[in-house]
Amino acid sequence: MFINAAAPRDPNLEKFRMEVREFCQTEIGPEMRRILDLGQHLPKDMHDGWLKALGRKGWLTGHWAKEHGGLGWTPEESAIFRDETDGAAAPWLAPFGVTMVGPVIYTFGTPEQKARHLPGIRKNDVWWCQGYSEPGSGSDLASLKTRAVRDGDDYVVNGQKIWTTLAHWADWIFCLVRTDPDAPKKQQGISFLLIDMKTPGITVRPLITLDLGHHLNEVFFEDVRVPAENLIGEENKGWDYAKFLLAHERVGVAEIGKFGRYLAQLRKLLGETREGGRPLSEDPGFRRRLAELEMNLSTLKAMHADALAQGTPGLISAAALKIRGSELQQAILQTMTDVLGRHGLAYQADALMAGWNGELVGPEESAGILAEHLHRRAATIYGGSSEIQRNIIAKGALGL
Amino acid sequence: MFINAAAPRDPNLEKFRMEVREFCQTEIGPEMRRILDLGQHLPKDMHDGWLKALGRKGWLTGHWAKEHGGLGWTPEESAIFRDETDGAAAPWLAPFGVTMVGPVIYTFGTPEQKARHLPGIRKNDVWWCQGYSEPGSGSDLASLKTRAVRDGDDYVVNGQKIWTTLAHWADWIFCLVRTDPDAPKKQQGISFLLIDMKTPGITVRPLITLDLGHHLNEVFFEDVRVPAENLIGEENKGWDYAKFLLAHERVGVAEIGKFGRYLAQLRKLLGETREGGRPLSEDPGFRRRLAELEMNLSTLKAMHADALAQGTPGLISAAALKIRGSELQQAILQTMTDVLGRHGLAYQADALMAGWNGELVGPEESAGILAEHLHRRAATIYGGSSEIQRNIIAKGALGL
Amino acid sequence: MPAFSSEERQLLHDSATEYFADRYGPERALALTRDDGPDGFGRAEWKSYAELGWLGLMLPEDAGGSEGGLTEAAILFAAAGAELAAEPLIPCLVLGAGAVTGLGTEAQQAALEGVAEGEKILGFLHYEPGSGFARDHVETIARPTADGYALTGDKAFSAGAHAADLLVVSARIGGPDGPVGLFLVPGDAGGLHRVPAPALDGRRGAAATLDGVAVSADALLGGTTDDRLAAIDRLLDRAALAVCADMLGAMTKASEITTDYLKTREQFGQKLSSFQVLQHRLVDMRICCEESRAAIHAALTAQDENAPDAAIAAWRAKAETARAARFVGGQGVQLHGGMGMTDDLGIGHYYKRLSVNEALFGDAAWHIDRLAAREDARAAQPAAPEMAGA
Amino acid sequence: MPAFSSEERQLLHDSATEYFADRYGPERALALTRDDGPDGFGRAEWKSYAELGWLGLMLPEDAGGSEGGLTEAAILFAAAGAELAAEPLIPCLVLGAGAVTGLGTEAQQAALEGVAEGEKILGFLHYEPGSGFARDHVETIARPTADGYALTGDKAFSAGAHAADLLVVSARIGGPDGPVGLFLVPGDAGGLHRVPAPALDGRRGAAATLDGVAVSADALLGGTTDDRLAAIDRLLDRAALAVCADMLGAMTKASEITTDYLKTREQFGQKLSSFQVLQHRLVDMRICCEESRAAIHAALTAQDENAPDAAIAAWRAKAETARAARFVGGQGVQLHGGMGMTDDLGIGHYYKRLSVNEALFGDAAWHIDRLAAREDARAAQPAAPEMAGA
Repeated sequence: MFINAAAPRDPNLEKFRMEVREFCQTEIGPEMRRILDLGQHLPKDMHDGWLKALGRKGWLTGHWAKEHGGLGWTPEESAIFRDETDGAAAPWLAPFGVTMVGPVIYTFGTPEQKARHLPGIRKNDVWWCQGYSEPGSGSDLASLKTRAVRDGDDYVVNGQKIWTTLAHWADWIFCLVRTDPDAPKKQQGISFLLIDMKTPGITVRPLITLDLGHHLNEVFFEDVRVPAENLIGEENKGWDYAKFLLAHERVGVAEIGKFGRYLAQLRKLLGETREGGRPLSEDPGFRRRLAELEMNLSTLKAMHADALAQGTPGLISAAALKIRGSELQQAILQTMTDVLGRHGLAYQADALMAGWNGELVGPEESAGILAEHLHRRAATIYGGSSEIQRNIIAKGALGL
Repeated sequence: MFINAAAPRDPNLEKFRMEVREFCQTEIGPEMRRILDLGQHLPKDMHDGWLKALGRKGWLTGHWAKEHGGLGWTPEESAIFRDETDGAAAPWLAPFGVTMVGPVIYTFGTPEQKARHLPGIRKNDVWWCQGYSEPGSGSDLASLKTRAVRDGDDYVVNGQKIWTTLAHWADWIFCLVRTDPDAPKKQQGISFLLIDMKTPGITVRPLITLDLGHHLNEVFFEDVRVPAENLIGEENKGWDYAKFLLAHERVGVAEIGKFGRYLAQLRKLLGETREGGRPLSEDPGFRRRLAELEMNLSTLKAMHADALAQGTPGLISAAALKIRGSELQQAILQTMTDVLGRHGLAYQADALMAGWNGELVGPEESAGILAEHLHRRAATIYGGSSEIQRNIIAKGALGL
Repeated sequence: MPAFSSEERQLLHDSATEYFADRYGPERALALTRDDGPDGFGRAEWKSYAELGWLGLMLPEDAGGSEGGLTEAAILFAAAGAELAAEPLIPCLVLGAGAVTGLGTEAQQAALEGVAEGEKILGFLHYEPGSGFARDHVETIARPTADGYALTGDKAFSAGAHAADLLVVSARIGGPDGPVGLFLVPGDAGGLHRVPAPALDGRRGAAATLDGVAVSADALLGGTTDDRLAAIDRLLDRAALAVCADMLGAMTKASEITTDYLKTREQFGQKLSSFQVLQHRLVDMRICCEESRAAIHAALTAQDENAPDAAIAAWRAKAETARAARFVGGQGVQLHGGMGMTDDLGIGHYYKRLSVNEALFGDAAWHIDRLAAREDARAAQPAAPEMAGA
Repeated sequence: MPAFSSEERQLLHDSATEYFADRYGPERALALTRDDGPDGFGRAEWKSYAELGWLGLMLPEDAGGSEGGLTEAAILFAAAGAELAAEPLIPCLVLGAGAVTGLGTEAQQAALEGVAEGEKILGFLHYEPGSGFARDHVETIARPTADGYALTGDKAFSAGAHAADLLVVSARIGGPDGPVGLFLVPGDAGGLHRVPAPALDGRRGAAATLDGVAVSADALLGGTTDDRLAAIDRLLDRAALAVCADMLGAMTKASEITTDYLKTREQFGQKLSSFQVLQHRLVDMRICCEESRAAIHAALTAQDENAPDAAIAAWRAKAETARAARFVGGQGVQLHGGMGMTDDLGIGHYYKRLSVNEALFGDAAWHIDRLAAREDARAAQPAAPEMAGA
């Protein structure tokens, strides 16, 4: 259909929205609030405290079915939860446990695996990270080389992962490893392993990014012995589980709830930055850009709502949301950077350490905004680059 | 070098510029002036009269070497001539004789061919058209199928050409034809033939374009007998001559001199069109667009001047000029169209006939501008599309 | 509460799509718009629309209508746009009939008689040579006379106005500073001079000169001397949104045509559709359609629910859709290569349709300026509450 | 008449390119900018520049210079930008020394002593926290005292200011409505408080507070109380153009690095450079470089010939180059994929250099606004003469 039929609105959802909003306001104390507002690096204990608070409410895994210990949220409820927590600039809902490995475990895991791992994910007692990418693989994930060789009751793992977000905090990692190097297709012969990060032979090396922050890591495996009971599903079928999981990631990546917050921050910055003595919020060019960014966000939200209304979003919707969402994210951050250009683009990365009290140059939000700008240059790269997304639509939806 | 060394300026050139400018002002009478200003279709006799006037001055082929009857202009002089005639919106300098087949004939032709054809080109006594493209060939020119079979002293030509500009006015056509269908590469086995349009078996069919104008044609050849003396150079070597000629076309296509005139027209239109009772020339958005278009034009001119200063422009320069020139041309015409949107975009194609005196809706230049807009959608397609130009740079200059 | 259920909307979409796909398309559009007659569209088609109940979609029950919302009408317009239908559906149904339905007294509702049946076509004359896209600039004067008004002024080119039996015309009541009213003016009124012309895409319309056109007192819609600028603004927002639906149909179709063309056309021994650059271009065209679809859907819902942000949603939809249309139309021609430049192929006609639609009732830049002007108002407010509410 | 012949320019380019390619590059830049010391650039490098005659390129002969134009300096800046040189060449040579050369009395030219030899670094403090990119907004006051002036006010972050031995500082003479003058202020003057910080790309600078900084009467450049806003505007235009040269070097190099990377990196069993979409992206990066090169060349020539449109040419060059830089820098990172995000690879440092350069002395949008403001003036004139002259 050219024109969508309108989805009816559920008034109960507004109540839930208010509940989440209030929770965010109450649970994020002033100290954490200030760190978040400045875009500083949040210490692990604070981040953990927040996630555990969500875990106690059951909200961390609200989108899980009740049989797995979730609350069985509808897609709309999940969206509201994301929207509100993002909009409150709440700490990042690290997806590795709750939307990645958790669903894989409850879908494909053994009863023992479920019993062992799901409670820790629901309560955030265990931090997870994702071991997919490798130095040579880039967008071609299936070309991964990390080897796992069966030896008695163990797999012996050798190889290297890269771009491993939060590996330096993680207790466990879920990995794609090659168990059959002779399989006829590279997508075959891959297995899905859960690995305790404390296992001997694992080395985590920080990977510093453009913003000079430490979010990512390289993870090296040298004769790491992993009990075979940590294999998910069948050996050599790991690619199927990975595909299941990638589909999950693609919709989540848009982070739309954050964008409204960015725009509020931009508006504030425009009001507080002067050009020729007048606030930039009076500048016609910036007003027009702000109006366009708001328009783009409103369209993105409409696309998102329409995609949710479809149940499982189609291939085009998911890819289009990823492409446009990441573009918009970068456009807003670029606009903020253009405002900060008025202050000479000083970048005091030290100011991102909570409690820093050096002498500031420019607005106090500068460092946080510029760090986010640099960090989100990756938004059009990670989770399937914009180019890969277009390939996906071309092949999958247009039959090219 | 990152920064070009400045080319010295020749003060004599300004004298020549003034001479051309004055000539245009004198020779273009009020009746022709009005037709040109309105963008109406110029009748053939007027067009011919102008070209003959240039021919008498020797200017039509001023860029030819003196040995071929030209004036031996430098590239700078040629550019000034183009610039001034384009800037005066003088009638189109149809390139088919003077910059296409003429140079091919004086470079590769026999003494008899030169004696027979060059004078008519220099004086515009003979109108030429170009028979290259075919219905199935598109950007892949070398895939042409029109056959020429040697039969005694003649070639017998069968096939079809398309996009043949001015074929309905032309006395002669120069054609690429396939003389050896069994050649190992499609670029081989092609020959370059000169054909008298009055030869029996030739049919010209108008090809109406989006602007509803008749500029283009299809030309059908049915057992057309062409004397073998009209073959240029060697049989089966036509592709070499075509490549020689294509290099010529690519630089000429930018028509930069015209763009300044467009911008003056846009400025006039903005001054005369009101929104909310105020002239659009006061609108900040249009002022900014105008400033950007002028900036782009100034950059394009600088690129052009730098390319000329190099002597033969490099591959990148030529392709970049074509890409950016055609983009800018479309951008200016689109901006004018956006102004005309204020008048409801009425399009009275009949008003393009010189002498039309129906009742006008909207500004009198509307039809001319909109026709040009539609017509120049082809600017990014003809002479090697923007996509093809990028392929050329990728392969030829970046080694990809 | 929509008058139509989702299922009814689906049925409407299906029947409209089927009708236009079977009985319309670029060739039919060309035949109609280039016809020497005065209409430039299909009277027979118009009759069919009536028979199918489409002309009454948004009309009140009393006028033989089914009281649908703009969403229902948009479903029809999108299907019509997809096949380049040349009939003046939007000027008649959204503007002309919309004005009467919304502002007319009970007695004036009689003007709607015959619309649903296809016997009467309404038109709308508001923009003027000096107005540009501005909606509050009216120089036409309605001078009070003994038994009504005499209208004098110039109206700019307006799609469908050439064929309207009854025109809704804006004019300032009394003099240059008077309130703006909307008047019912018969197409054959004395002193009304229409100059018909085709638009860039061939659809016809007319500019008009009114030279003391006499109308009776009850020709003034609503029968009062209230200023109608706000109502006109709302009507034009609805018309702009209706045009978005037409564009959505046209650009979706243009994308499909182009995709299909590249799948069949070969160059350098390969299908054009195998070139990655062209594939991604097609993808971007498709994404543009999806974005527009979402923005239009949101704006239609806001309109039909009478939401407080309905106007802003319409502006955004028009700006997004007009931009998308520029890209899709332009690339449609570009990817067809030389063939795209010919009058014979459909794609060029989609390009022209989209170009006209872009401009109708305000283009993208103009709508963004409106949104930015709203920023002006917000900029005056302190930023902090925004933060908290975001 | 340029002081340097084309051959001399070529030699300058060759030696500068060779120097920076051999002895600089991202790694060296990183080592210098992240050094714990107060400089964040290379004192040894600065000494080499002096030895190679580069610091005196634009200086008068009396100051040991070779009296070259901005074009010669730009050749140097481009080579320096290509290898991410961290030294404050532009603030020192174009702004600091440029101000003294252009405005200083014969006696004040003594301030240039030691610059060519690399013994003295000049800085420039003009922008303020309330000025943004506007060049005429000065709140700093130079209050006349018995034997000179006392300067009080805040200056915004300025590249190179942290290490300047002598600063050229703008202030209003007498009071808030006084004319703007430029003052020579020693880096160690009492009451001058500098807050050093790195810019986004690591190059350092400082914001400053002046709290009654006492200078003698002859610290006022030119020794008069003339308003220097126009002169400052010209200086900043030249600095903006100098930054364009730096950007041109950096973006040309960023394009090359990216092209080379795609030629080696494989994915899906193919070299990345074989994907048409990526090929065209590289081509567009290259075209951006060519466009900038042409615009910069035209502006430099206009500057060195003192052409009437020299200012406009500089604005255009900055706007075009800043836009090009945004595209080239952004795509450079994008095409490197995840690798482009790492601090280890060079491309990210080019991205950051280009981002800072974009903003320096006014970004693209700000310069286009200046050009549009010029349109305002033109719009007031009748259009017809334009037509004839076009």
